Amino acid sequence: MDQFFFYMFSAVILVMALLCVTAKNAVHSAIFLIGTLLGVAGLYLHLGAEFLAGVQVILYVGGIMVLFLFVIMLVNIDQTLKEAIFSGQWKLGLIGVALLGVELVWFVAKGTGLPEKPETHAAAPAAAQLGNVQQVGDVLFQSYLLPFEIASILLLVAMVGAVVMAKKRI
Amino acid sequence: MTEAETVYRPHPEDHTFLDSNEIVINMGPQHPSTHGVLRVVLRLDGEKIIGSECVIGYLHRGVEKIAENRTYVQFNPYVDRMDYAAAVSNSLGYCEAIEKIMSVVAPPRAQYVRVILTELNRIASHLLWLGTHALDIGALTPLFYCFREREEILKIFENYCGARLTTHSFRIGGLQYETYDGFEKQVNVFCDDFLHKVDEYETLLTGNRIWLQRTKGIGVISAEDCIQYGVTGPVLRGSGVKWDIRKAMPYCCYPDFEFDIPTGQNGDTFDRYIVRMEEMRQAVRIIKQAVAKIPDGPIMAKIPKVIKPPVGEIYHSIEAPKGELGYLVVSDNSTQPYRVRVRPPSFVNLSALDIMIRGHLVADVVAVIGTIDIVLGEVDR
Amino acid sequence: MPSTAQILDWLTIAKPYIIMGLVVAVWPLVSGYIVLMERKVMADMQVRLGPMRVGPHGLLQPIADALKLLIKEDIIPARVDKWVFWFAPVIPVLTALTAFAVLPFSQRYFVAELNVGVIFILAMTSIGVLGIMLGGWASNSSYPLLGALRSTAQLVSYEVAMGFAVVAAVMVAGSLDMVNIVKHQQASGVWFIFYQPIGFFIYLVAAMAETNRAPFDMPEAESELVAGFMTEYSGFRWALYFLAEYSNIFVVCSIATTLFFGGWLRPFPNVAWLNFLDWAPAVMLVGVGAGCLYLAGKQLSAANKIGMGVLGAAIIAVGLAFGVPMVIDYVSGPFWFLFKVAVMIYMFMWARFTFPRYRYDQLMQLGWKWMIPLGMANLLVTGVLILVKMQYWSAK
Amino acid sequence: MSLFRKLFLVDLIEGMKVTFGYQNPKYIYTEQYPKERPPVSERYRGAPRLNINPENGETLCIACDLCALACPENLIVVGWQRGGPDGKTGKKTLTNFTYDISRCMFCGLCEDACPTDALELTQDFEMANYSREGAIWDRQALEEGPRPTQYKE
Repeated sequence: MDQFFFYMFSAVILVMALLCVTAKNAVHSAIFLIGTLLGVAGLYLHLGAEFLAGVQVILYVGGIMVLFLFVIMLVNIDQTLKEAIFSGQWKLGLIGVALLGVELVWFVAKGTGLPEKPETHAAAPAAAQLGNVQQVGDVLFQSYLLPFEIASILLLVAMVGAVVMAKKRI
Repeated sequence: MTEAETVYRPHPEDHTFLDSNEIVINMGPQHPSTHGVLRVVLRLDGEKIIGSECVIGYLHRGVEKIAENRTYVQFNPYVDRMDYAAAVSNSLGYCEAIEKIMSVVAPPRAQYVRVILTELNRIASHLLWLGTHALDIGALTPLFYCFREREEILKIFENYCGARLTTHSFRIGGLQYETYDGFEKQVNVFCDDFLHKVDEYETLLTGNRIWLQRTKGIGVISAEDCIQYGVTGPVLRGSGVKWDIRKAMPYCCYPDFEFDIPTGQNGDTFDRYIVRMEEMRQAVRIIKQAVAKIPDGPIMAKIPKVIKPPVGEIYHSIEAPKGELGYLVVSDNSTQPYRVRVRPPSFVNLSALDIMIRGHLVADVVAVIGTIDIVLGEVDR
Repeated sequence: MPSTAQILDWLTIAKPYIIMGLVVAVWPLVSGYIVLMERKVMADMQVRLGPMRVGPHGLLQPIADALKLLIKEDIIPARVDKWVFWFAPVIPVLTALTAFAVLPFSQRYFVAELNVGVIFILAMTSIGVLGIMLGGWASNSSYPLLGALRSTAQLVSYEVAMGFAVVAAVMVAGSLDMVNIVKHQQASGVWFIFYQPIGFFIYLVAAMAETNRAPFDMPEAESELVAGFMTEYSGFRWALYFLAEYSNIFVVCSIATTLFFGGWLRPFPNVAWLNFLDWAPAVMLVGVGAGCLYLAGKQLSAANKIGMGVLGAAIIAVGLAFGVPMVIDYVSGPFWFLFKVAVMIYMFMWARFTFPRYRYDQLMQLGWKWMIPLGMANLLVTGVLILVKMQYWSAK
Repeated sequence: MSLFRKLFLVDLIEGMKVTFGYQNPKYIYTEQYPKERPPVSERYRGAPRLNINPENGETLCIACDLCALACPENLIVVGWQRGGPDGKTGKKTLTNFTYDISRCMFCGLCEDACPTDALELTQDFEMANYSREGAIWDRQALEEGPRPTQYKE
């Protein structure tokens, strides 16, 4: 059952991602990107990280993608449909991807097998009792407090910058 | 393709990849809040209005041309159908214009009944305006309260002359119908009830913060602009000009009554709203005085069976609920007018729409259209 | 032959699925009746009668409406984006129904007890807006596009305020689990609205905005944008949007009930001398049934008289059944939950029929300049108070 | 607006009080039209009717054509012939009378013009018809008046 869900979500993510880059219509691209993000959220759920899954959906799908669509919807679609979506080097890119794929397959086939499951699972029952949210909170506000604050300042700077760039007169 | 479309269609070369600046939308002729078949071509930046143009004529019936092919008496029912929300006022203006050209004066009793009905009609017209205006701004309920009161007025009309909307209540030279039994009582009962109802509307709207936000500072037009555009009626008074034809150029028996002319200061939607609300109260005041003083006597002046006014032309205007309603009648001493030209208040007021909505949002367009109080039957004629 | 224990075992496993199936099967009908309720409330406030023709007192109107919408011609306008146009209405219905999974109708009846239930619901409602946006965009028409743009901006700004309000309540409870939140209220003996009046106010406003209800119904403001994002939709797809809207209303009202009004608990659950309130469901239902019988006498036709009479009798019978002490325990939870939700929905309608509509930019201002700062302040004060309380208790 | 009103949403609550109060069923103003026909006033100008003398069953119309002349829409056609039924008297007699209610605006001018009270706009207001031809009433229809299908539950 676990395996089934894992492969299902993976397939969804891969197919959606592929469609996202190949779709000509920008809005369709965005829809497929949403599909990808939902697939990732599904994977989180499958891993037992409900909180992360919920936040993933709220932030990425409900927030960021909605804003994406907000902008894209105003774009003149007729024009974009006429333009080529891939630049001239797409053949080169394809060759690169093919090489990478061969390499991966080779490593999987010839390698010494997948890494052992990490031993952190021993701590899992205790964590489960605490609940996901507490875990995330503990990690975020104790172990990684400084990076967290730095990240938030970074976001603030980015936001101020965007406002300054967009507004002629504040 | 009409002119408006050619004017506001963006140039094809302006269509760049990320052209998200301008949208042209057609508001109307089938838009729910253009009060009929008005079409406004709006040029939008996001939701902000950069320009607008009214396209009218969807309800054109050639009323003025019809007048040239009807006798004076026969044309009377047609004027009801211009501003169908205020048919009685239209009829009053037309009848008085013809009486003026014939040098006939309606008897006093007829004049008093005319004033009562016209002021009732003013209330009915303002109620229709209030209901739809509130509906445009999103208040669903006042419409039904307004229509309930309007219904009472229409019942009075129905009792008096047998029709509710396009009443054909007055005739050249006076009245066709004598008042019915209990006319005064019914009018008085309505007036007493109605003042409480106006307070109720004000509770629902005037104090409401959303209403204030939606109307204050919206669709501002200065007194100078009003005069430049020829705007009349509550829109003009909302901008602070104390101009009311009932006082400025009295007609009928209006000099007999005491009433105030409410005015606003800022010329925004809220002021026009307040002016109309106060006008309803003043109308009640006039009606009460008229009912108290109504004289006995004949209701029809002595006029010939076949009306053939002497050669000449006359302009007579009255204060209709929406503004100055004028009739220019040219007579060539035949049974049919040579030319009738109507100055409809809605049409003239509508011309100021563009300067009132520029820079506002789409939501304000409906508020402003509502506050001008147009009736498309009158705009297009 | 399986033993009784086995059957019970199966039932426990099957219970969530049964509830889920029930919700999905019955919900469209229930939302139809919410529409009828809205129309009747609207009519009452507007001195009208409302639907009266189909069935006794217009009670079969939702069914007639649903049938009409189902058999209507399916119009897909030319030059729309067919696929997006086709599936856009499905998204909000899907998400709204998914959100039902974590609603605790009582301590017994819920589909899933998720430890991040609140987050889950917020996530689902935030996906729902995509349906509105995509539907508006796919219509390839100006008014729907404007409606879609408005709804996006509206959602993004009110989601934040709503989040703050919800988080404040969650902080008091110390759990994101819907069931636990109610249990916590039971333990403390007070509904959270008394702890969080400002939080509730913010939540109420944000919820109205989030579900596109007047005075915040920008995306479909019929006097401005014709029908907003739904302008080009008709028939069954249009019905789906409506289903989604009313489902969303139910969901947000359920959250409010759970977070602020003690979910399935009766008023003052811990006050013993108010135990007679346990009989309230029975009394209320009998009252409603009596009302139906009274109305039956006023119906104009015989068929309607009989129909109304039967309905009244049935409601009275159910009410009497609710009075049996053994049954009370099972039904009082769902009854109080649904009752509170109904009162909340009534509040929504009441506001809709009283207030004018905000303008789009004023809505944004209200959201960003008032609701969000207020929510943050509320959160701060709540946090400080909780800290103080924890210090006080630990010192003791 | 004072701070108190603003802070405690007094303006909004006052409005809500008004709408709440109106939920009392006694304020309901609508009529259930086909079930209950609304009364119309005595002077109501509705469907036209050609009156007949109740004593001898003859029409009151003297075929003077005044109504047709008065009508702004020219929708009345009066058919007449010289001489009575016996063809000997010199009186005008009515042969046919058509009235096109699809064009009528119910202004009442014909009624005013009629010297004998033969043509009258009555209180009937149910004049719907399935065809345009059905809206042109001949003498028989005018004398009998409209016969709408009554609403039945």
